[in-house]
Amino acid sequence: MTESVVTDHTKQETISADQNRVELCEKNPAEDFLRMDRIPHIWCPGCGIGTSVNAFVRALIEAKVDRSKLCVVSGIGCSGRVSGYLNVDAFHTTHGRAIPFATGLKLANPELTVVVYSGDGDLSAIGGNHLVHAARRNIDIKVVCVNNFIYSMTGGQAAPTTPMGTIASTAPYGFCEYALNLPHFVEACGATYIARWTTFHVRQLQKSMQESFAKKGFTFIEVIAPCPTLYGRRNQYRQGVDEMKMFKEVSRREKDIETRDAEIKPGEKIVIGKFVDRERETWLESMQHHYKEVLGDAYYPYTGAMI
Amino acid sequence: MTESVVTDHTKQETISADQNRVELCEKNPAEDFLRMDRIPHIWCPGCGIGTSVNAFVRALIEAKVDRSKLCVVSGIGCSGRVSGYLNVDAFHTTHGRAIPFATGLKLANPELTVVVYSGDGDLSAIGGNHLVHAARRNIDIKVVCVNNFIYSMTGGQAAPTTPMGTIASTAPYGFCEYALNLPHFVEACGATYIARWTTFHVRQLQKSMQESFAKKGFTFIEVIAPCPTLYGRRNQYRQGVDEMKMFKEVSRREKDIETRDAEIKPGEKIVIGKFVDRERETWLESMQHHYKEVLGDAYYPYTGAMI
Amino acid sequence: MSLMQIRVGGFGGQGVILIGTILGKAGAIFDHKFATMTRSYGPEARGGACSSQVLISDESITFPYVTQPDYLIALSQEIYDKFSPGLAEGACLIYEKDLVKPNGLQAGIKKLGIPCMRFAEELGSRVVLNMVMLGYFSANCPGLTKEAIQEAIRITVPPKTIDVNLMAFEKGYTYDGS
Amino acid sequence: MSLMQIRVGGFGGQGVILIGTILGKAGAIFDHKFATMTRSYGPEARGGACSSQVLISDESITFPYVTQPDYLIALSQEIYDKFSPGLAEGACLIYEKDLVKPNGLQAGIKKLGIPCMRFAEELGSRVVLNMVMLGYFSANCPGLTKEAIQEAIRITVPPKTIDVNLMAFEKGYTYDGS
Amino acid sequence: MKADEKAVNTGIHFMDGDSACCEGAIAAGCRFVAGYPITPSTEVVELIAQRFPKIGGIFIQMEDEIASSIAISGASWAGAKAMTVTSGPGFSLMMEHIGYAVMTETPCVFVNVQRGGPSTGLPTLPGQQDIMQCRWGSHGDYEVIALSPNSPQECFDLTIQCFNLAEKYRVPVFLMMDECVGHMSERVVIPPADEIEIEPRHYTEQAPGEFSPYNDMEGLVPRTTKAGDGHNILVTGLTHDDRGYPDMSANTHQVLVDRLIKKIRHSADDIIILEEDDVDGADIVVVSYGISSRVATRGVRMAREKGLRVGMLRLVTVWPFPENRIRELADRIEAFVVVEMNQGQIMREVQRCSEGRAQVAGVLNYGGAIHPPEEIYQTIAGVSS
Amino acid sequence: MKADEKAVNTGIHFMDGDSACCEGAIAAGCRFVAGYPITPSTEVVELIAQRFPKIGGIFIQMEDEIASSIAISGASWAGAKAMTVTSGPGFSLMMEHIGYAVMTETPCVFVNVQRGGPSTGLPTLPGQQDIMQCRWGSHGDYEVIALSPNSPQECFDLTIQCFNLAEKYRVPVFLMMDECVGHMSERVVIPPADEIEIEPRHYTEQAPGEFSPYNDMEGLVPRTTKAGDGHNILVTGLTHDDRGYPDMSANTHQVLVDRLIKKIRHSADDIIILEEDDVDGADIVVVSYGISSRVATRGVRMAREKGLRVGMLRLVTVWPFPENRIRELADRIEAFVVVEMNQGQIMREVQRCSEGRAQVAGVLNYGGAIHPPEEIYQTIAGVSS
Amino acid sequence: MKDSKMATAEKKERQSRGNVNINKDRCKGCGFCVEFCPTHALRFSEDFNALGYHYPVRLEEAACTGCDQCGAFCPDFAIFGYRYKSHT
Amino acid sequence: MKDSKMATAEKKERQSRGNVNINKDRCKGCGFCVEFCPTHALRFSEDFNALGYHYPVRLEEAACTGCDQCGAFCPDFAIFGYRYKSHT
Ligand SMILES: Cc1ncc(C[n+]2csc(CCOP(=O)(O)OP(=O)(O)O)c2C)c(N)n1
Ligand SMILES: Cc1ncc(C[n+]2csc(CCOP(=O)(O)OP(=O)(O)O)c2C)c(N)n1
Ligand code: SF4
Ligand code: SF4
Ligand code: SF4
Ligand code: SF4
Ligand code: SF4
Ligand code: SF4
Ligand SMILES: [Mg+2]
Ligand SMILES: [Mg+2]
Repeated sequence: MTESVVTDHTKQETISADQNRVELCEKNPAEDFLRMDRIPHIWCPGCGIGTSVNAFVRALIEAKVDRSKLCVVSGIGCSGRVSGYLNVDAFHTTHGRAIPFATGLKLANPELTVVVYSGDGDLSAIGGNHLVHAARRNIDIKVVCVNNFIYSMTGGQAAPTTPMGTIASTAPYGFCEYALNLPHFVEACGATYIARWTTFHVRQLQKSMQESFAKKGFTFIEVIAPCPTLYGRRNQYRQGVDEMKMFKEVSRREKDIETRDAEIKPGEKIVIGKFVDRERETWLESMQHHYKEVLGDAYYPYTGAMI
Repeated sequence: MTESVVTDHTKQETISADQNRVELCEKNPAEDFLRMDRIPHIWCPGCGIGTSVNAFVRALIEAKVDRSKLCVVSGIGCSGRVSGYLNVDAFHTTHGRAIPFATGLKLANPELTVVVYSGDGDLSAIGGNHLVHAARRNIDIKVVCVNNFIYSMTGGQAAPTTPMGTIASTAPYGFCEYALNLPHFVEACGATYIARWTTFHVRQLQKSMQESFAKKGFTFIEVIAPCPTLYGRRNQYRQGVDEMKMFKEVSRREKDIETRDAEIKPGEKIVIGKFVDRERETWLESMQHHYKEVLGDAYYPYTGAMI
Repeated sequence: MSLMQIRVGGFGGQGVILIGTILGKAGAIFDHKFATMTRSYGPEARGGACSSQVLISDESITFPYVTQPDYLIALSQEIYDKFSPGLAEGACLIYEKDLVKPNGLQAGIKKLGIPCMRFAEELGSRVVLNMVMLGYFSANCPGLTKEAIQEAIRITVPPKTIDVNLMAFEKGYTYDGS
Repeated sequence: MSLMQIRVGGFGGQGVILIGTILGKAGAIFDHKFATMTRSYGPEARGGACSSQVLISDESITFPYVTQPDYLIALSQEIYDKFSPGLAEGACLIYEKDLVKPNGLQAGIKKLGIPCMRFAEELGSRVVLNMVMLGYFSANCPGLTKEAIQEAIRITVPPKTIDVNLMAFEKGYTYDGS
Repeated sequence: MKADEKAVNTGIHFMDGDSACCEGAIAAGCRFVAGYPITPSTEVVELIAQRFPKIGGIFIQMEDEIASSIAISGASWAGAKAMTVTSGPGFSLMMEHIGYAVMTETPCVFVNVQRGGPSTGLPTLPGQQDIMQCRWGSHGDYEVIALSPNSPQECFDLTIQCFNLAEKYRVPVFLMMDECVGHMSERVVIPPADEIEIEPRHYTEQAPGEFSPYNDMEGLVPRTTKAGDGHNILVTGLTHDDRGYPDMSANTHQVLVDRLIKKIRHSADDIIILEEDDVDGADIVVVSYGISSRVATRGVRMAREKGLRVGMLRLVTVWPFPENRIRELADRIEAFVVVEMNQGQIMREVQRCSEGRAQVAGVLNYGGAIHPPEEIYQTIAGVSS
Repeated sequence: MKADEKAVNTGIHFMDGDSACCEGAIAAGCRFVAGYPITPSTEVVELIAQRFPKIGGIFIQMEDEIASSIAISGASWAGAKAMTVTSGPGFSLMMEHIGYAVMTETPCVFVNVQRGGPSTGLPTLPGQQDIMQCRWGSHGDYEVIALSPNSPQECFDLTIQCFNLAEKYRVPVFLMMDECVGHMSERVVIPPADEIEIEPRHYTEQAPGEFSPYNDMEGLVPRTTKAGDGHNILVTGLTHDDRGYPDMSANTHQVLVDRLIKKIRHSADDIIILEEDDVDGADIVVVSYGISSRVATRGVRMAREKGLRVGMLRLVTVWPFPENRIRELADRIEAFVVVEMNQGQIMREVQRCSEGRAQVAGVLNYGGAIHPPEEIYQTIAGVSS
Repeated sequence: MKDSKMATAEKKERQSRGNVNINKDRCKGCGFCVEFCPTHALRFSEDFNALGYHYPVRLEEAACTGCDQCGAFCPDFAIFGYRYKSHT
Repeated sequence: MKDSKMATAEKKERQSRGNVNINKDRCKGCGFCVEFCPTHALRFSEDFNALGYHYPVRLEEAACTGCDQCGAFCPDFAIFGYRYKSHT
C-alpha cells in the first residue's frame, strides 16, 4: 500500500484563516463535491461505494477537472446512487443505460467531461451491450464500475461478476456460472485505458482516475468494493472491513500481466493494476477526420448539437 | 482451397435405383433438409447466405445429426431467414433474440441440438449482450453467424462489423467506427469453439460445423459472406462473385494465430481458421455437478422441464 | 385527363422505384400537376417482386393507390401475370420483350413491347434499362411531357450519370416497336 | 380484542421484518386468528428506516395497514420520532433503551424500554436483538400467546439457531424493566 | 390433470404474495423460470431458485428482462410451462416479446408486481398503473388475459389459473400483482396436489408429416407440438399462413390477427372471473381489483352503514374486460365508483362500456399508498347525493 | 425563433414522408439523431446521415433501439434537439425510456413509422396499430402528445410541430406516421427558413445556486437548464421533490405525477389540432387520422353524393384525445364512424367520450392495406339507415 | 482455356467419374459455379431463364468430375455434382 | 501495540505534523479508519452515536500524522486527516 500525502490543492480547501497552524479543520475535502444536504447517504455501514467516491472526489480535485463541465451519469443500483450525491450535473438514469445516455450527452456537447459511475450488474448485465459498443466506438467517456460481485440494491442476487460457487439470493446453494473478467472483456471491445483496484487501494484508484481524466477515449476502471450486507455476510465476510482485509491479502500487482489472466475466482488472488493504456481515435475524432477528408469544404465542422 | 470428395452418406442420398451408374440424379443433397415448397428463397443473386446453408446441410448429413432433435433458431435479417428454409423445427424469433430463445429451448429440453443461425447485425448489435452472456455461461448452443458486414434486410445500414471506411446507407461518406472483431470478442466472453471462414471456404466451413456439433458448449462460427446487393455494390464488388474472388485472394490461414490479430480492416487480409477449441463445463453440467455436491440426495437430477 | 394511374413492376434491382419517382417528379414538379408515388417491395426490403404506383391528377389525390390502371409497365413475368388481369379496356401494357410473354391478354388493351434489357446491355450498363423503359413510356404517354420527364431524370440521377441516362431514355423514346 | 395493530420499526439489519413475520405467524397459524404482516423499507431494498406492520384480528382483514397502533415497537430514534405522535391513549410503546430516547411522549401511553442491543451483545450475537425484543413484547402483550410466538420462532429461524433465538426470546420475556 | 405431489408445498403457511405466487407456479407445473431481479418482484424468483433444485426445474437469471421474456418462449416451445417475473421498468422492456408470444401463440406467464411509476418512480411502493400497459404495451393489435389477486392466497390460486389459461388459449397470461399484495404476508392454504387441477398442453395427435400448425384446431385455438417431436414446425413472428409459413399479405394478416383476437374475445365468458357482492339491489356499484378491492370493501361497508345501497364488483380478471356485465349494470344502476391506484385506467373502460347510462366516478391516486377507506366512502356518498 | 437558413432545404420537392420527416427535423433545429434501422422508417435516418455532415449534427446508429431511446435524452440534456426514429418492434423496445423522458421532463421526439403488427408482422405494409401503445406502453401513469400526418407535406410540417411541442411542454412527443405516408412521394414545399417558427428551449434565467429545477415555472412547466451551465442539477427517474432530489413518498409522487399529467391535460386546447369539414350540419361524423383520413374523404364524398349529411373530423393530434370536441358533437349528431387501420383503438376513445349519446361504428382492419373507399361509404350508409 | 486436345483427353477420363445436375429455373446467375468449378466445366447460357438470369450450362468438351464443388457453392440449390457409383 | 515509551517519543514528533477530524454522528462504525490507520491512532468508542454505531476516537497517546488515509477510506465522509500548515 502506498501512503501518499495530501497535496496542496486539497489543503487549500481545508486550511483555515490561521495560515501557520491549523488546529481545527471543519470541512472534509470531499464535502465540496458532495450534496451535503443529502448526507448521510443510503449506503450501509462498511459499504465500499462511499470509499470509491472518496477517491473519485480527490481525483477530481487533483486533476483540476472543471466542475461546471463535469457530468456524472449513473444507472440504477446502490452504486448508481453515486451521481445523486455528487454536487455536479448529475444524471441518474435507468438500469443499465448510463452509457448510452452518456453517449448522447458527450456527443451533443463534446466540451463536457462525462463520467459513468455505476455498478457491475448495471454495466455488465443489463447494460453489457452498451459497454461493448461504446468501448468499440471509443466514445470519450470515463467509466467507473463498482464491482461488489452482486446486485445489491435489489437484495443480493447473482451478477455476471459473481465468483463461481459463492452464495447469492438467487443462488442459495452457490452460483454455478463463470464470472465475466471485466478488464479482459472491455479490452476485447476496444477500451483505451483499463485498470482494476480494490477499495483497499484508494490511493492507486485515485491515481488511475486522474489518469483517466487526462486520457481521450473510452476508459474503464473497475473498483472491487465490499458489500457486507448482501455479498459479504452470505460469504464469510461479516463486515465490510473483513472483505477489505481480504482484498489487502489476496490482491496482486504483477508486471506485464495480461487481462486474460485477471479472472476472479473465489479464494484465488485478485489481480490489480493498470492493464491497458493505448491510443485510438475517439468516435468524434474519427468522424471529424474522415469527413474532412472525404467531404472537404462541404463538411461542416462539428462542435456541438446545442441549440 | 481444399477439394474434398462427396462422402458416402451424401451419395446415398443422390444415387438412384441403378446402383452402378447413375446418369440422372434428380435431387440436390440439400433438398432433403430444405422446405422445398419455399424455394426459390428470397435471397438475391450471389448472396452468400445460401452458400452457407449448403455447408450447413452437408455438415448435418455428415455428422448424422438426429434431425428430429434438431432446432434451428434465427433472429431477424436476411440471414435470419435461414431457419425458415430448413425442414427441421425452426424458430424465427425477433431481432437479436435468437440466443435467449435458444437458451430457453436448450435448457428446457437438454436433448435437443440447438443451432442459432443468424446475421452479424442481429447477433452482435442488438443481440450483442445475449452473445456475451450465453458464451460466458457456456450454454450448449451452436452459433452460426453470417457476417456480410452490413444490415442487409433493412437496406444496407452499417453494422458493428462494417469495416472502417466502407460505404453503407447510414454511412454514405464512409463508416468511421472500429469494427468488432467477432472471434476475439466471443473468446473474451468464453466461447469454447471459435472458427471463421468465408463462403469461399465451403468445405472447411462444413468441417467446422461438423466439429461444432460434436462439441459440448457454446460454439461460434463466423461465416463471411457476400451481400452484393447492399454491401458489395456500394463497395466496388459489383456482384457476389467479385466478393467471393476477393475472399479467395485475401484470406489467410496462419498457424497459432491469436484472435486479437483477426481484426478485419478494408483492403487487408482476412484471417480465417479455427481459433479456439477448449474444454469448459456447460451451464447445465456445472449446475448439475455443483448441486449434486452441495445438496446431495436433496438434489433432484434435472433432465428436462417438459410437462 | 383528370387522373392517370400507372403501375410499374419488376424485380429488385431493375430500378422500378426510380421509374415511379421520375414519373412522379415530372408530374408534380415540372408538369405542375398533383402526383403521388407509392412503392411496395418484398419481405422487409429484399428480393422478389417490387412495384411502384404513380397517380397523376389535376386535382388533389386522396386515395394514393392505383385502382384502375391506365398503364401497366411490366418488367417481369411475375408482374405481368399478377397485374395484367386488372387491365380494363383502353388501358395500355408496356413490357420488357425478353422477360415478359404477354399471354392471354384481354382484348382492347394496347400492347407495347421493348427489349430494354438488351438495349441497356448494348449501352454497356444493365442498370439503365429503366431509363430505356421510361423513354419508351414517354413516347407513348401524352399525359406527361417529354421535357418534364427529362428534367426529372436530370435532378434525380447522380450528376455524373445524367448523360448516359438521358441517352438510354432517348433510346427508348425513339424505339419504333419493330 | 377484535383487531390488534402493531408497528415495528428500526433500521436495516435489526431484523425488524422478522419480528413482524413471527408475530404474524403466531397469530395466523398458531393462535388461529387472521393476521396480516406488511413491510416497508428504504430506497429499493437498502439502508435507512425499515418497518413492519402486523394486524391480528378475529375477522378477516381488509385494510392491511396500521391505522391506529396498539403497539409501537421502536428500535431506532428515527422510528420513534416518526411514529410516536400517532400513538393514542391506551397504546403501548416498547423501545430499545440505548437507541431511543422517548422524548415528548404524550400522556396516557404505556412506555416500556429494554436494552436489547446490549443483551444481544451479551448473548454473543448482535443479530438476536430482535428476539430479545420479541420476548419482551410477548411478556407485555396478552393478545398473542407466548407459545404461539415460540412456535413461530421455531418454524422460522434456521434450525441450527433455534436455541439461541429462544434463549434471547426468554431473556426479553423475563426482563423486568429494571 | 393433477398437480405433482412431490412438488406441491401442501399445508398452512404464513407467506407473502410473492412467495405464494412462486408456490402457485410450482403447483401449476411450471419448471422453467427466467427472470431478472427487480423490486418488488424479486422474492418470487429467489424462492424459485431455492425450490427448483429440489424438485427438478430450471431457474436462470438472464442478463436482462428482454432475454427473460423471450427465453420463456423458447422453453415453452421445448414443452415447458414457463414464467417470468418482473415489475414496471422490466415490464416495459418485455413488450416486444409479449407481442411475439401472442403472434406465435406461445403459452407462458408474465408476472408483474406493480410499483409506482412512471420510470423508476417508487420502487418499494405499490401501484396499479400498468393495467393498460399490459393490454396495449406491445405494438400491433392483440388481446391478452390478465388476472389481479388481492391476497397472498389468491397469488397462489390465480398463478395456477394463469398457467391453465395460457395452455387453454395459447396466449401469454399476466398476473398483475402489486407491491402491497406481493409483500403482504397472510395465511395461505396450499391444498393437496390431487385437488389442484392443471391444464395440460394440448398437443396434436396427428402424425409428423400430416400435422401443419393450423390444421388441427380446438375452436379457435390450434393444437400444438413441441420441439423434438418430429413435426418440423416453423414458428415465426411474421404474419403466417396456416402452414405457419411467412405470408406477408394484408389478407393473411387479417385472418390471422382476427383469430388471435377472437379466440380470447369469444371466450370471454369462460375466462372472466368476477366477484360480486350485493350488486343486484344496488344503486351504486363499486368496481375495483387487486389490493384496492380489499380497501374498497371497507368503504362500501361504511356507505352501507349509512343506508346506501352499494354493491361491489371485483375484477379478478382484468383483461378481457367484462364489457357485457358493465353494460348490463349500467342500465340498472345509478353510478359506478371505480377504485384504483392509477389515473383511472379501468375507469376509462367502465366509462366506455356504461355509455353514459350510469354515472362513473373514480377514487384514484397515482400509486404509493392504498386508499384510505374514508376516501372511498366519501366518493360513494358524493355520487349518491 | 426562426429556423436556420443554412440547413433548411427550401424549395419544391417530390419526396416521400420519411424524407420529409427528416427535412422537418432539420428545419426544427434537430441536430442529434440516434437510431437503429427498421423498415419502414430507415429512410429517415439514412437521409439524416447524408445531411448532417454538411450542416453540423450528430447521427449515431446505436446498437439497438433501447440505446437510441435513451441517447436522445442524454443529448437533450446537453442542450440538443434530439430525435429517434423507429417502427413497431423497435418502438416496443423504447417503452422504458418514454417513461424516463416523461419523468425527467426531457424534450425529445419519437417517430414511429407504423407497420402491421403484432410482432414482426408485416414489415413493409402499413398499420395504425401503435396508437394506444404510444399512450400506454410505458409503465406508470403519464400523458404524452402524439401527432399523425397524412401526407409527406405534413410529415415535414408536423415534425417541426413535434419539436416545438416537446420544448413547450418538456415532454416526449410522438410523430405517429405509417408505412403508407412514409413511403409515399408527393410534392413537398419547404418554405424559407425565416417562415419556419421554432420553439426555443426555455432555459432558466436564474443564477447557479439560485436555481433549483422546480422553482422557476411557466405555468405547470418548469424552466430548465443544460449540462455544463453550472447549475449542478440532479436528474432522476425516481420520484423527486422540487429540488429534483429522490423522495420516495406517496405524497411527493402524487404531486409530481399530477403535474406531469396536468401540464398536458390543461393545455389540451393549445395542443390539439383538428381538421373539420362540414361537421356543423352533419348527422354523421367520420373520425379518422393519418393515411386513413385521406381515404375517408373519398368515402365521405361518396356518401354526400348520395345525399347524406356527413362531416369529417380529422385528428391531426391523436393524443391528447379531443375529448371535449367529441362530447360536444355526440350531443348533436347521430353517429360517429371511425376509420382506422387497427381493431378500433381510437374508436374506443370515441365510444368513451360520446357516452352513448351518439352511435359509434368502426371501419376497421388490422393493417396491411388502407381501406377501400367503398367500405367506408358502406359503413356510413349502414349507420345512417 | 486449356489446350483443347488435352482437354478432350482428360475429359474422357474424368467425365466418366461423375456429372453435374443443373436446375436452370432455380438459378439466379450468380456465377459461383462457373467461376469456381475446378475443371472449368461450366459456362453461362446465352438465354435468360424464367427469372431473367443467364444460367450455367455444362461445356461438352470439359470433364466434370462430379466433385460437387459447384453444389457446395450454389446459393440457390440449383446445381450439384455427383459421382457415378461404379467409380466410388 | 508498540512499546509505549517509544510511542510517546514518536508521538511528539509526529503529532505536530497533523491531526484528524471526526464527525461522529456521520459515522456508521465500519472500522476502515481504525483498522487501516498507519499509525494506529484510532480506536472505537464505547458509546453509540445517534445512528447506533460505535465511532472512532483518536488515541491520545498515538501520533496522528494527518496523512488522511482514514479520510480516503471512510465511506461516510465522517473522518479526515490534515497536516498543519507549518510543516508542509
Ligand atoms: C429495467 C430494470 N430492471 C431491473 C431493475 C432493478 N434493479 C435495480 S438496481 C439492480 C441491480 C444493481 O446491481 P449493480 O449494478 O451491481 O449495483 P449495486 O446495487 O450492486 O451497487 C437491479 C436489478 C431496474 N431498476 N430496472
Ligand atoms: C427490434 C427490431 N429492430 C430492428 C428491426 C429491423 N431489422 C430487421 S433485420 C435487421 C438487420 C439485420 O442485419 P443482419 O443481422 O446483419 O442480417 P442480414 O440481413 O445482414 O443478413 C434489422 C435492423 C427489427 N426487425 N426489429
Ligand atoms: S447493500 Fe451492499 S452495495 Fe448496497 S449500500 Fe449496502 S453494502 Fe453497499
Ligand atoms: S440483401 Fe444481401 S444479404 Fe440480403 S439477400 Fe440480398 S445479397 Fe443476401
Ligand atoms: S451457383 Fe447456382 S445460382 Fe449461381 S450461377 Fe451457378 S447454378 Fe446459378
Ligand atoms: S461437379 Fe465439380 S467438376 Fe462438375 S461442374 Fe460441378 S464443380 Fe465442376
Ligand atoms: S471509516 Fe468512517 S464510517 Fe467507518 S468507522 Fe471510520 S469514521 Fe466511521
Ligand atoms: S490522518 Fe492518518 S494517521 Fe491520522 S488518524 Fe487518519 S489515517 Fe491515522
Ligand atoms: Mg453490484
Ligand atoms: Mg448482416
